Amino acid sequence: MTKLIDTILNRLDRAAETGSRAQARSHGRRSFLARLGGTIVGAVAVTPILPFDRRAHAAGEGGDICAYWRNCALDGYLCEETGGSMTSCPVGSEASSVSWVGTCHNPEDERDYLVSYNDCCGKAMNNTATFCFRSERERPGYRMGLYNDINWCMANTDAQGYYCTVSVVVGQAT
Amino acid sequence: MTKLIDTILNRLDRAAETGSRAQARSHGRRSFLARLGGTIVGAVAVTPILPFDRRAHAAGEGGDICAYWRNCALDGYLCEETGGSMTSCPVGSEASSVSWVGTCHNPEDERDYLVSYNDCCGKAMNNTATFCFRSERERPGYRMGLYNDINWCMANTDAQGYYCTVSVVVGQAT
Amino acid sequence: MILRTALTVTLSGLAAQAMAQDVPAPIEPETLTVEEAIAPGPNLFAVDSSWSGASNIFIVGADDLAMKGNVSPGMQALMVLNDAGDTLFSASNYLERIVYGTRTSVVQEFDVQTASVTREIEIPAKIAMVEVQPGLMSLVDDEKYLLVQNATPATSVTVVDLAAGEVLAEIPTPGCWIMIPAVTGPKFTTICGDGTFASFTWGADGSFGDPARSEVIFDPDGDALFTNGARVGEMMVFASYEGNLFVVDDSGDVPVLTETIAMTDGIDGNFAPTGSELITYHAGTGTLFVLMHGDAYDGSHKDESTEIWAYDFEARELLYRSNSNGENSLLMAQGETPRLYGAGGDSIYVYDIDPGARFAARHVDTFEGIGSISMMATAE
Amino acid sequence: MILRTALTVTLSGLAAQAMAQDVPAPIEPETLTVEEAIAPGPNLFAVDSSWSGASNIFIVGADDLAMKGNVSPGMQALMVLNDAGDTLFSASNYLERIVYGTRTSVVQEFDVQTASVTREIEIPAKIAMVEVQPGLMSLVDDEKYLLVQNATPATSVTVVDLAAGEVLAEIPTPGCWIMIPAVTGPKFTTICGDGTFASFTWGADGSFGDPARSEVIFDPDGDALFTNGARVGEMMVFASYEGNLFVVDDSGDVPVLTETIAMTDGIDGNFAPTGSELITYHAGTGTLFVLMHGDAYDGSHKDESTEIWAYDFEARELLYRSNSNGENSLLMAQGETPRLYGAGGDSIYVYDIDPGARFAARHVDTFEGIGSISMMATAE
Repeated sequence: MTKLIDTILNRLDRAAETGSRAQARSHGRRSFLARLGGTIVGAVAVTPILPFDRRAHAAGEGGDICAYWRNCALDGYLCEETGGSMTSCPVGSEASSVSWVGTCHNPEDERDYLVSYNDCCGKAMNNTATFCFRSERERPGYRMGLYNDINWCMANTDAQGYYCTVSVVVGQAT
Repeated sequence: MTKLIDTILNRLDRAAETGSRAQARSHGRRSFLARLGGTIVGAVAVTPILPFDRRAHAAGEGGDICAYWRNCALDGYLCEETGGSMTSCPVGSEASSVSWVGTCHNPEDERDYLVSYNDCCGKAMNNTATFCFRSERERPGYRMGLYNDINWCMANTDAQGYYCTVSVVVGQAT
Repeated sequence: MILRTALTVTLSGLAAQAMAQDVPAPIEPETLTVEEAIAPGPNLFAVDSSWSGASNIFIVGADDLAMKGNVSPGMQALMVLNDAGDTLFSASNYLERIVYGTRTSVVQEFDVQTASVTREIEIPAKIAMVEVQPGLMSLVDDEKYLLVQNATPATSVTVVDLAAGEVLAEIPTPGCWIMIPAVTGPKFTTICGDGTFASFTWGADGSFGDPARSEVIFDPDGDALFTNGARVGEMMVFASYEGNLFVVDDSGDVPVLTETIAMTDGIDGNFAPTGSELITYHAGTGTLFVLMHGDAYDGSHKDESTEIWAYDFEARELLYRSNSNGENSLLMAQGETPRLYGAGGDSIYVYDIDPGARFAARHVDTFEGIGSISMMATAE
Repeated sequence: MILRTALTVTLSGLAAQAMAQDVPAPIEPETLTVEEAIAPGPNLFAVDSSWSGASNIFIVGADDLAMKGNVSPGMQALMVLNDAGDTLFSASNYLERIVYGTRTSVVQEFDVQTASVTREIEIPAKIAMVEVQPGLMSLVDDEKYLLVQNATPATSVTVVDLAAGEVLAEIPTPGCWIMIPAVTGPKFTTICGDGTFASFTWGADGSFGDPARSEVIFDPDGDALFTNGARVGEMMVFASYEGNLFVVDDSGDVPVLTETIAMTDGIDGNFAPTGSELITYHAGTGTLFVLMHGDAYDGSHKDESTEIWAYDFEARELLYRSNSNGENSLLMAQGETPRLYGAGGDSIYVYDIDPGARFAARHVDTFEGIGSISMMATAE
C-alpha cells in the first residue's frame, strides 16, 4: 500500500515537471549522437516521423513518445522508428548481448516493471528516428547494469556499432 | 581589349544574381558534407567564425567569404578557418598531391588567374569552417582537372580523408 | 512536506478504491527479437553518403515514405539496385584509421528483404571518391557484371564477375567518365573529355580491346554535357549546360549522336538544366522530366533547381513547367501513373504527375530531414 | 542583347581609361604549403565524439576561442592532456567496417604544436565505449603511465607504460568505475558499486595485488555520486545526486571519507547537481564551481544545468549562484583570475569569474556550433 501511495505521489510530483523535463532531457550523455537538424533531438522530436501504427502508445502522454512509461531510463534512438518495434531490433541488425535495466512505473496498471534496454547493433544510426533521453534510477558505471551512457553493443562479437535502442519488459519489479 | 570588355560585361551580368547565387550555391555536390546546423552551410555561413585577420579579403564583397574572387570554383571547407590559410593546409594535415583548377577573374587587377584547389587531407572535417560551393568553368569528370565533386585526397598514399580546401594562384590564365 | 502529508491522507482513500476495482493482469515478460524482413511493399532507396564515417542507405516505402530500415556501407558509398529490386550493391571505401591509413575498397551485396550484407567482394582501392551518381556503378549483361568507376585520378572501370564473386578486369578509360551500361551484352559506353563517346566490351575471360570511339558528339568547353542521362529505349538522352538534349544511340558498335534538341528555345528567363541526377524518363508515357533553373550563368549548373520541366520526347514538346523544391536529384518510378521523387537539401519530395494536365508535377509528400540524399533508386 | 551592345560601347571607353591608368603587377604564382605549428598561445581542447566515424578534438585559443586546428581519433574517443599541455593522448576504437567488424583499439599520442600523431599504441580492444569523461583516461606517476578504462561490460583498467610504448598490465576492477589518478606514485583509486572506494597500485614490472578498499563512503541507491570529481590538493571532491559534496582523501593506503558537505541546505527550489564534468576547482582562490538545476527529480541528474554555483571550499560557504547556459560540462582554467569554460548543446561558453563579486560568473564569449562537446581540457 505504501508503495502504491508513493507511486501516486510521485506521479503527482511529476505532473508539474513535464514541460521542463522534455526540454531538459535534450542533453543526454549519449545525446551528442543525435545530430538531426544540428540541434539535439530530445524527448520531443523536431520532426517526428513515426510509423502510423506506433503512435498509439504515445498518444496518452501528449504525443511525446519518449514520455511513454517504459522509456523511463531510455537513452538512445528508438528502434521502432527505423524498422524495428518497441521490443524488436530492426531487420539486419544484431541485438546487444548485454543491456542496462530500468525500473519503470506503468500508470495503466500501477505496477513497476523491470525494463531491459537493449541496443541494436551493427548499423549506422538513423538520424530520422526520435532520440529519447530519460534516466530514472540511472546510475554511473559503478552500477554498470543501470548505466545508460555506454554503448551496450560493446559485448557483441562482430557488431559493436550502436544503432538504436529497444525497451523490453523482463518482469515485475519486486 | 575584347577580353577585358567581356570581363567587365560578365561582372555586370552577375551583379543582379548575387542574392540568388548565394542561396543557390548551398547545394553543391560535395555540400552534403556540410552538416553544420543540420542545414547545408553554403556561401553564406550560418555562424561564420572567421579568424579576424582573414576577414580582409572578404570585406570587399559584402562579407561573403565564398564570393572572394579566387574561390570561383571552390567546393569545400575553407582551410583558412581551421588553422590553415588561403594557400596553406592546416598543421598536421597533408596537401593533396593532385588538384582541380579554376580560372578566376580578379577584379582588383582585371586579370584571369589559374587557381589550384588543393584539398588538405588526413583529418576529419571541421564543421565550424565555412563551406563554399562555386563552380565557374567547372566540368564533370571527363575533364577531371576541372571537376570539383571528387575528393582530391584520392591520390595521397596514407591520408585520403577529405579535410578542407585551399585556393592557390598558380599563374595567369592565357 | 505539509502538502505531501495532506495528499497522502487523501490518496490513501483513492488508492484503496483503485485496488478494489478490477486490476489488469501484469504484463508478461517480453522477448527481444530481431525483425526478419522489412515491411512489405515497393521500396525507395536513398543514399546519405559520409566522407568521415559510415554511409547510410535508407530504405523507405515508395508509396508512403515510411522508414523501413537502412544498410550502412563505408565512405563515399556508391549504389546500384538490381532490376528485381531485391538485391542492392554498394561500393565504398574504408581507411584503416577512418580518415587516414591504408584504404580497402569493397563491394557489399545486400539482401533487401533482410537488409543484410550477404557478401563482400574486395575490389581495387581505386573507387572514385565522389558523391554517388548512377553512372558510377552499374549492372550490365543481365546483371552478370557489376561495374565500378575508378579515379586515381586516372580513370578506369573495375568489372566484377558476380557469379564468380571476384574482379574480372580493370579497363582503363583515360579521359572518360561515367559508365552507361549497354541494354544487352557485356558493354558500357563512357563520355570523354574530347567530346566523343567510347564503348568498351570485354570477354568472359576478362579480355578487352580498344574502345569503339564515336565522332565528336559535344563540345565540353562550349556546351558541356551533364553525365547522368536517361535511358530511352535504345537511346541515352543527356542534358547539356546550355539546355540542349543530346540523343545518343549506344546500341551499335560505335556510339552515334542521333539528334540534338534545343529544349529551352523560345523560353524567356535564361533557363538551363541544373543538378546531378537531373533528368529522368517515364517510359509508359514517353515523358522526360528535367531539373531546371532560371537566370543561368557560368557556374550555376549545380545550383538549386527552381522548376521541373515535363518534356514530350516523341513530340519534342515542352509540356509543363512545375515548381520544384530546390532538388538536384530526380527519380521516376515506372508505374502506370508517373510518380516522381526529388532529393534536395535534407529532404525527399514526392510529386504526382498528371498526364491529363500536361504532366504537371504536384508536390504530395515530403520526408523532411532524412539527410543529404545524393542519389535514389527504386525497382520498376 | 541590345542592352549588351549599348553597354559594350560605353564600356569600351571605360576600359580604355582603366588601361591608361596604373595597372598593378600580376599576382606571382603562389606555393602551397602546410602550416608547421598551430597558432601560439594557450589552448583549449574540446572533444566532439563520434560513434559512427572519426571523432574530432578541436584545438581553440583558450583566450579568444579562435579555431587553431583539430586532430581526429577514432570512435568513442577518450582524451587526456599532459601537464605541460604539449602532448595529447586519445584512446579510441576502429571497427573493420566502421559500424561492424573486428575492433582495434589504440592510444594515439598527438604533438599539440604540430597537431600530428606522433605514435600509436595498440591496447586491448576493451575500451569503455562511452562518452568521454576525465575519469576514463588518466596520466599518473609523473606521467609515466597512461590509464584507460575498459568495460566489456566487466570493468578493468589498461596500464600503458609510456616510456616503453606498450601495455604493462590490465588490472581488473570489478564493480568499480573511473580512475582517480594519485597525486604521486603508480596508483589510482576507483569508485565501486557497493559504496566503497578502492585504490590499486602496481609495480614497474606490471605486477599488482589486491586493492586497498575503503569503508562504505556513499549509498549508491540513496545518494549516488557523480563520478567526475575535482582534485583539491590531497583530496578529491565528488558531488552527489542529492547535492552533497563528498570529500575523499586518496593519499593514504586506503581511501578515507573526510567530510560530507550539504551544499544545498537552506536553498529553496529543490536544487541538485547535474551533468557529467559538473564540478571544477580553482586552486588559487579555493573555489569550487558546480553545475546545478532546480526542481530536481529522480532521473534529472543529467538534465541541462540552469545555474553555476560558486562554493568556497575552505569556508564551506555558497558564494554565488550564476545563471548557466545549459552546460553539462565545466572546466576551470587555473590562471590567477579564474576563467571558466562550459560546454553544452553545440556550443562552448566562457565565463569571467569575479573574485571581488563573490565569484559571480559573467558570460563573456561563445563558440556557437562547435559541435556536441562532451569534454574539455586545458593546461594550467
